[in-house]
Amino acid sequence: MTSPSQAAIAGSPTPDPDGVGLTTEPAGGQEAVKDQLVGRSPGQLMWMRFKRDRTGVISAIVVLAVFAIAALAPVISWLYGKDPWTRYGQIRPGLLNDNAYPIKPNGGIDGEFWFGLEPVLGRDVLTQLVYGMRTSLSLAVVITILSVLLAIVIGVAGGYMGGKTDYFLGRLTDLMMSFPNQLFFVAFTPVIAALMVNPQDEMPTWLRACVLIFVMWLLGWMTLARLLRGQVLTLREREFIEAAKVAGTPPWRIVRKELLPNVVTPILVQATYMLPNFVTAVAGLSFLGVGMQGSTPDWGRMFATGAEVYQSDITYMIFPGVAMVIFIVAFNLLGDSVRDAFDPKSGR
Amino acid sequence: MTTLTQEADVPAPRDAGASGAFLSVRDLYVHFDTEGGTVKAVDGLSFDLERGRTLGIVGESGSGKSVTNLSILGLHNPKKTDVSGEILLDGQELTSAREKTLESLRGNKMAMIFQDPLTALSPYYTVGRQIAEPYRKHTGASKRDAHLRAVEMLDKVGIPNAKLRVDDYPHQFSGGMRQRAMIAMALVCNPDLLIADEPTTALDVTVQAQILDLLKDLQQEFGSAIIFITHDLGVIANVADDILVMYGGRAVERGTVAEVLRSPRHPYTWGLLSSMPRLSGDVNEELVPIKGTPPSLLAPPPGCPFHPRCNYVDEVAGDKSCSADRPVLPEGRGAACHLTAEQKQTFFIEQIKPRLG
Amino acid sequence: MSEELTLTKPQDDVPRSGEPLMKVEGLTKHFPIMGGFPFKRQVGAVQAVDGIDLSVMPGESFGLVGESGCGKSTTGRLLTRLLEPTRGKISYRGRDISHASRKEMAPVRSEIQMIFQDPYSSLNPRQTVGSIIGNPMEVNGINPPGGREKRIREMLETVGLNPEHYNRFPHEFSGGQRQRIGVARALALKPKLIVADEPVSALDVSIQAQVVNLLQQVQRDMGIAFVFIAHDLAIVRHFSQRLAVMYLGKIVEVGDRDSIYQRPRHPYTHALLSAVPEAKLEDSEDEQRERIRLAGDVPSPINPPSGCRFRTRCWKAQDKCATEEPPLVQITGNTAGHLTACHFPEEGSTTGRDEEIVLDAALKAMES
Amino acid sequence: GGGDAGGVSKDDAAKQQVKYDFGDAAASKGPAEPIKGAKKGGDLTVYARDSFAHLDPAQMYVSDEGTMSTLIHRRLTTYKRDNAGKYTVVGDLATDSGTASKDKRSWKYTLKDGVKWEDGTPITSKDIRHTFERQFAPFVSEGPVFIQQWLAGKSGTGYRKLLPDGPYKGDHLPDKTLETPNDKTIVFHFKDPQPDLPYALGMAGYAAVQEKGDTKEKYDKKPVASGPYKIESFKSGKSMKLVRNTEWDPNTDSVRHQYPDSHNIQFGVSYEASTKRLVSDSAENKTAVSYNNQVDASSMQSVRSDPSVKKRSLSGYQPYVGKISLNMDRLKDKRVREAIAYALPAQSLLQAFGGSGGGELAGNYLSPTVGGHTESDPYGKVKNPQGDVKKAKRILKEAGKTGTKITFAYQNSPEWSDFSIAAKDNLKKAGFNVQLKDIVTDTYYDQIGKIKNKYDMYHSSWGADWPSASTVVPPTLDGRQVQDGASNYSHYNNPKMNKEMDRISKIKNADTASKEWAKLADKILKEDLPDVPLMYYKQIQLYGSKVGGAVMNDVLSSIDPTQLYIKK
Amino acid sequence: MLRFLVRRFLGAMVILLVISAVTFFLFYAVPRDPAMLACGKNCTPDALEIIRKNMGIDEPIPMQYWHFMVGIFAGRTFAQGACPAPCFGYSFANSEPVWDTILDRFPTTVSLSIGGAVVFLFIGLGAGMIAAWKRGTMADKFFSTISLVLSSMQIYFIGPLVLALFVFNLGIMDQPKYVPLSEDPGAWFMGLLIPWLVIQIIFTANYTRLSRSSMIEQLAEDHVRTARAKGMSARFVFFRYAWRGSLIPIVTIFGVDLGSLLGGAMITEWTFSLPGVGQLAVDSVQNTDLPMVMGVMLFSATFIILFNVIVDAAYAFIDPRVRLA
Ligand SMILES: Nc1ncnc2c1ncn2[C@@H]1O[C@H](COP(=O)(O)OP(=O)(O)OP(=O)(O)O)[C@@H](O)[C@H]1O
Ligand SMILES: Nc1ncnc2c1ncn2[C@@H]1O[C@H](COP(=O)(O)OP(=O)(O)OP(=O)(O)O)[C@@H](O)[C@H]1O
Ligand SMILES: [Mg+2]
Ligand SMILES: [Mg+2]
Repeated sequence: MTSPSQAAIAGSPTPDPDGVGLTTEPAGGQEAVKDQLVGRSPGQLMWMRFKRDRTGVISAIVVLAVFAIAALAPVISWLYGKDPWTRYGQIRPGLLNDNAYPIKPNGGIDGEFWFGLEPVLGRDVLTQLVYGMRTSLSLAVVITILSVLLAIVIGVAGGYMGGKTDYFLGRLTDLMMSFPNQLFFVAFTPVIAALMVNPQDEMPTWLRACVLIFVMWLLGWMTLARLLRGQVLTLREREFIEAAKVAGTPPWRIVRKELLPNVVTPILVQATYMLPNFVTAVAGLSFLGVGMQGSTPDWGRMFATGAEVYQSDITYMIFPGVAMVIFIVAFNLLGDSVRDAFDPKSGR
Repeated sequence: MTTLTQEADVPAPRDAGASGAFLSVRDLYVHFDTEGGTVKAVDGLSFDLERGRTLGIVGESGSGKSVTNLSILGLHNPKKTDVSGEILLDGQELTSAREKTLESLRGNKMAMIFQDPLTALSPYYTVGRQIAEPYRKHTGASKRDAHLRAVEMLDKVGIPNAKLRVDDYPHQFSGGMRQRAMIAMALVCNPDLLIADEPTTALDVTVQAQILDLLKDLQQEFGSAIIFITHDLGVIANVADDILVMYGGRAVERGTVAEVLRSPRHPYTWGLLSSMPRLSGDVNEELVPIKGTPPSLLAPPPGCPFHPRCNYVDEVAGDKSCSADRPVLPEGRGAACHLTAEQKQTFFIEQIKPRLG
Repeated sequence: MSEELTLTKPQDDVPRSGEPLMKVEGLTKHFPIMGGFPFKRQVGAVQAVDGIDLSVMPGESFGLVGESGCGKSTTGRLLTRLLEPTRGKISYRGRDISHASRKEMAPVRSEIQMIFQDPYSSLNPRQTVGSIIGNPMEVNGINPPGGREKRIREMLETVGLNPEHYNRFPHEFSGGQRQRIGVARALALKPKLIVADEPVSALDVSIQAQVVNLLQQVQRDMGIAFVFIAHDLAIVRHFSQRLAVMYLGKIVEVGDRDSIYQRPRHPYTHALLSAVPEAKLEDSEDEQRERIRLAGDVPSPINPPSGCRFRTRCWKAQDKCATEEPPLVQITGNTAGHLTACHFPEEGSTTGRDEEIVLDAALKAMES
Repeated sequence: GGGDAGGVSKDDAAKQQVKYDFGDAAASKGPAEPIKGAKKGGDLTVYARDSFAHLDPAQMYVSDEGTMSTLIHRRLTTYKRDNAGKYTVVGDLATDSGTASKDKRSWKYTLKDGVKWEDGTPITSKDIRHTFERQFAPFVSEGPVFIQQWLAGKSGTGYRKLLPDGPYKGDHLPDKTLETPNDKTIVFHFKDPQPDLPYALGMAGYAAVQEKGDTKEKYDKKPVASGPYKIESFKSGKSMKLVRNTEWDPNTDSVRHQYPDSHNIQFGVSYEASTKRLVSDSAENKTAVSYNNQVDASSMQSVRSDPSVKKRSLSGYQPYVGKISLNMDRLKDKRVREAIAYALPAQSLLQAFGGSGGGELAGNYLSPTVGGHTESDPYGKVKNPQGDVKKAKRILKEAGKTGTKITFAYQNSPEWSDFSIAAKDNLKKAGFNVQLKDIVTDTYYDQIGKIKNKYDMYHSSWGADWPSASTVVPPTLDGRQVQDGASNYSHYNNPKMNKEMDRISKIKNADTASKEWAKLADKILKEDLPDVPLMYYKQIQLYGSKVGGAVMNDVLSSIDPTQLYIKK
Repeated sequence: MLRFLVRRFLGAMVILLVISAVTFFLFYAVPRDPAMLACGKNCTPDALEIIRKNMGIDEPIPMQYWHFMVGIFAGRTFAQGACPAPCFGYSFANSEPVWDTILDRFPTTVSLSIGGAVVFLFIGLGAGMIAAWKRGTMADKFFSTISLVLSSMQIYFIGPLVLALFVFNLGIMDQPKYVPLSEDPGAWFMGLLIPWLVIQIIFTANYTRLSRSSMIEQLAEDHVRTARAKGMSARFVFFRYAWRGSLIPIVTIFGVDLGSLLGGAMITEWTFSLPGVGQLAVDSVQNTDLPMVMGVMLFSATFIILFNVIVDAAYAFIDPRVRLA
């Protein structure tokens, strides 16, 4: 006769006394909600809690802003009148000095080039950054989505089927986790790239992106898969799954209708932690020279360039660096807030 | 024990300290600040308890039983909890006591047994060590002596092979044994007050019976005052001398076991009794549930907290209204209800008693 | 269990035929324990249920009691075929469903339903009440006249909920109300048999009666047979006409309500009954109840005692108990259908005896 | 390029153009002229980007190996730089730079007295003979092949047939090819006149190998030293420690000194890193230097704008010419090649290499360090360093080849990556469909060196092995040299020009030959355009403030390690 | 315990086998001939043949793999000489024995990681515990904010910043470099100071966050409340009861971090040009140096697996409920 813990959660809806009419929300809204017959789903409740969290909202805005900037890169570039490809410094005299560094102080920041110029090639930093973020973020988003999908498949399959399947998938996960991932990326990104394209041809940007995505994806899903497996394992023991089985529900339908909706939460939380990790990992690869190449603007490669020129032109590194820190901080805060909104008990 | 005045519906204003009770709780309020608002978990509770007696507290989930007892021990997080009122233990005020004072009392003069022995014992240390710790702290005993004491206590609560089992970890114990270990831990310093918060709810009936008997026997030996919290009136009948019935953060009825079980005076107590099937009852008699659901402590019903579920609201005569006026629980034997003593008597005899068989 | 088991004293006028609705013979469930070295393999088994026989008549309520871990839920889940039996036969209306696949089960699926213990975990928090109740109908292709929604609303009304709450989510209901939703879900398929696994033990005392009453009403009105699993003996007594007492994967005693509660023969049943706390004062007019205090807990089902499984905690145990497993039979002096598995049965009475039986070491020490 | 802070002026280059004389016995006599203020002692820290892949002289060809090799390996001849910066070829192990027969087909060398291996045994003509014979062994694959080819009288890899297993299976070169009449004397007999032999013998690849200590493949890890230093430890990719070789006698060596107690080489220090360290001149960087790590392009700025750093820098031309080789097998239409030549932005390349500190715009194939260099600029690469996209576009259009797909392969170093971006930009504007193909640095030359490579254009740079155009024009433009791994990267093969080369190589007067080579090179550039010259490489080197004796050795194109000392 | 170790050992063998196979075969999938690369300018078919033979790549690829694996356990003989077990062969790029090279590089990586790890673990845990202890106060907010921002930094960003500041602008510190501890402890310390600092900035912040949140989680546990109910002081409860439980997630992450750091801290070593295993890995990948890549890959994986095992064993020490069987 233990009272289930849920009953003790403060703020959890309390039924009203007449035993038939029900209230949904604690204090305050009681009257208003009373005649509202469509209930609030856990998702809506979470959303309401999230909206109350100021840090969460602010960081969400920052994150969205970053995504918006990335998505609107062409528009920004058009408004600002520069593009990330033109070698302004090389073509126009007076911008770069004899050593191919910006003549103006602070990396050539001026009214025209707001964030300055890239040494040597003389490209515009602002548009580079904006387009670079676009590249890196889209890579990270795709990797996150793919990893999440694979993690769902593997985690849910392992957790739900159990037995041999689970054992096999569990070992597969262990195996993948034992791969030294950075080394793996560095070693195999070029290898896979070499396999994919005729050695004479330039590797198209999209293909390079695909290779990067593929390699990161290969080693990106395990944590979430483990987490989901655990979740599914406990969910599987929950009685509503048994109830569905008693009703003769086919397994596929159980997975779809009963399990998956209940793991949306951990997936969402985990994804908000995964995405910034992928951004930094992709950037790390670019830093080591196996990321995007050529004239494709890339956030991570700006660090590689920055690390070359920092002694003479530290300004160049500052913008991508600070943007990265802001982005990651905002994303982590967002992740925390999302987690708190889903699970108010976890608290801080 | 609570001093029982005969059928006194009108509270006799008394000085708390003067009652001479070992534990005296006066006008206790415990409020929690939460996201959703203030949870009024305990809302003006008073009771007394004397040495050697057992007070049973019953009430449904969320009625504030645990919160009351945690505030006696001073275990609430002071940042998020607002405790007011008076708690006198052997004449010592506890609500305003310093943390250091409380520390020296906890486990020493007052001890607690928790409901779920699995989570309440630390998985990381041996049972013996966990029992010995408070003993060393409060008596200054040496490590060896404390260890011996732990063995002695385990033996006393009926752990076979106590000498060996003292070095086991809680997970190596069965549920019943864990609860015994909890009891040993609580009693290791011979506390004057023992609070048992649903100590048997997680256990099987056969084990529950063992534990209840054990507690009774131990009380005889140690002479402690016991507060025994439970949902189960059957258990109360078994162990307690006095009963306090709580509802929605308030005490609604109190009296000795015999009084409350034989002639309950509050509609909630009636409901409890008549909704419980009995081993010896008539099987063809329908159970009579209490309608509705427990109240929200965020927005408790005004007036009598039980009124939305009460069948007798309309019977209240005069200008008193169940939904507006808060009924007072008299000192001693009594119930917090607007019904008159006669009404209660009549309703109980005519409507309730027959069902109880 | 054998045919001789019939209800001695039909309590109510539920129509019943001579054929049992569900019949179980030698039902066994062993959960494998994996381990070993260096490769994992089966090294043992949890003998959760070990060869039980029982039958459930149409419309009757059959109780199943026992201590925690004795295999009640496992039995329940075997009956609903959530688990596949290791051995033994389960037949439903004469059809062997012991190893039926999901597809083969399809026709009887809707007739055997289950109500669960935990009202919080038995409802999918992400589905509305409507879909929780409607899903089983959808899966089983049940299209009642007037549409599913109408049926669902009816069901909600039947279990005492507001039909308007069709679109609400479970977390918006209290425990008792959730349990009602669970009942509605089971009822929506118009089942013939409901296995209720401790349907009220997670509920508050004041709410328990609401649900018990609801179930009782449903049972009577719809003529649904119940297998009612509980460890609260008083509730079982209230609810079931017939019951079985389980101990460590075996049925030790089965019989109708009066036989078991008034004239139990198995020492374990005695111990169980004597342990139930009663909200009645001892010095009441009733005769003194006996007091038996067993020692320790139920032994591990991985390694159950030989012979009679209760012998390790039994005050009457002798050598024979260790070697010979007592069969479940009708002992002389018992009414028909009252079967007991004991070599040295007790006299049939629950009133106090001359000497209390206290096996618990600590209690003994303190009281002597 | 604008303000020229640390760059080398044309005058320096002119100085370098002076033909290196062959020194006589007096010039070859040790000890070397002491350096003013130099003292013995101290440990020198040396930064190097690349680890030495080989320590076996026979496998040495890369310039940084060559630099280090002067400390440990001695050869028959070597280059001596006097304090005025004039270079002479002198005898190293040999008493002089060699005595040739009239027809320059036979060369005779005599070993100095007192030259010893690190184990104290004397160096004999047997060792020298062994040194050359083992060059034919199959495991020797990296070093220079001039002398082997001369001895065999064959070009390409045909020389290996002369002694297929090297000396290891008992076969030896016949006396009519290589003769060792006594312990001190060695005579080379060639099929053709070889006036350049003393230069060739000065290469690291022909340094002496001890016959007794020859462990074949393993010699590459543990060679026997003959120079002033010997190897104490060598950890590939990580570090190398050179300590004094006590058996080396300064009186036998007219070039080398032995001032520091040790040279501690740290590998894996990138140009950026070594530059940053040396610029900082903190603690141990004060006594640090790098033989070959030059100031990286991105640090050019900070080095050249800081006088205190500039003071510790040396600069000079490198013998290399950076050019874009056009694959003649694939780009058969000269107009297409012309369009490319006009379109390429030489300025971008210069900037990628750090501006005027890193190089100088090139108009033709011969660098200012090579005899016969002229200022010709047929495709306006100097006059119009941004590239003439309009003209290129027009030419391409006239040829009807607008939209031609061309693959540009480049080494994925920062500099070439940067240039590739600019080049692609211009070429695209000119109407090409450009495919960029990056190739990892280490395998770059192997990849483009394949005849069957599928790239249309790729950069290549070639430096003279000695300051004669004869080591530039034939290796890179002789069509008969086209084979896998050969340096005629554009696969240019014009029989008319091949014949010209044969003619000029027979000219015995070096000055005349230089002029002829230059004329021929310009002619090829104008008429056939197999490569587009873009840049003459220059470099800046830094050294710590406590390092003395730092001079740029133009032959090694690095700081001369034998002259360094630690200031007290 | 022994059983646990043996079982884990077998598991690790299988994992390493798979990793080696994947690495090996993927590598050969690339149309790049290491012999061609090594053969150099004066290459002839004969020479190529010899090089192939020397490299051991004249056999069919599965055979090569087989010999490679056998070599690890039984040793092999190459043209360069005998190679006792564990033999990973000789580098294609410079003919050095792979195993010796790795061992030679390893002290750098060990110094870098252990030195960093010790400090970030202790400072991180300390700061996290202080924050948890003072939860909700200014100190907590301060620590939390700082650690959030710092943990969002990347080595490739602050590495150069720190260098620019301390080495080039202020000139108060030396360029990072590795001097063996045995040679000159002072130089060893000074040389690694900046890399440690940078690793620590990032990791410490992470551990602060982790230890804070797991402490807070533990403090809400029932058994912690029991301990308080026994009258144990808040400090005692905090440091004994809550702390013990909070170790589990920390040990888990620490194992992962240390395992991968020891297997080669690539970006860090790259940023500071320290010749450790990580840099060796990057180099050998660029050089198409298969034996070296194989060696480093297996070496790193071994560390990751080893630390997994250590973490699991540590669980058993921390939590008696976890038994190793
Ligand atoms: N720390 C807390 N913060 C907010 N609300 C709390 C807290 N502790 C308890 N409550 C609320 O106070 C009320 C009383 O809780 P309490 O634990 O005393 O009930 P109880 O009578 O012991 O119930 P049960 O029988 O379920 O143990 C509940 O509504 C609970 O949600
Ligand atoms: N899936 C399973 N795998 C292994 N063992 C199991 C499994 N399910 C149940 N058991 C074991 O089988 C035995 C019987 O369990 P069961 O749940 O049937 O007991 P119960 O009588 O319902 O107990 P309770 O009253 O606690 O619900 C227990 O020892 C349990 O640990
Ligand atoms: Mg409670
Ligand atoms: Mg159960």
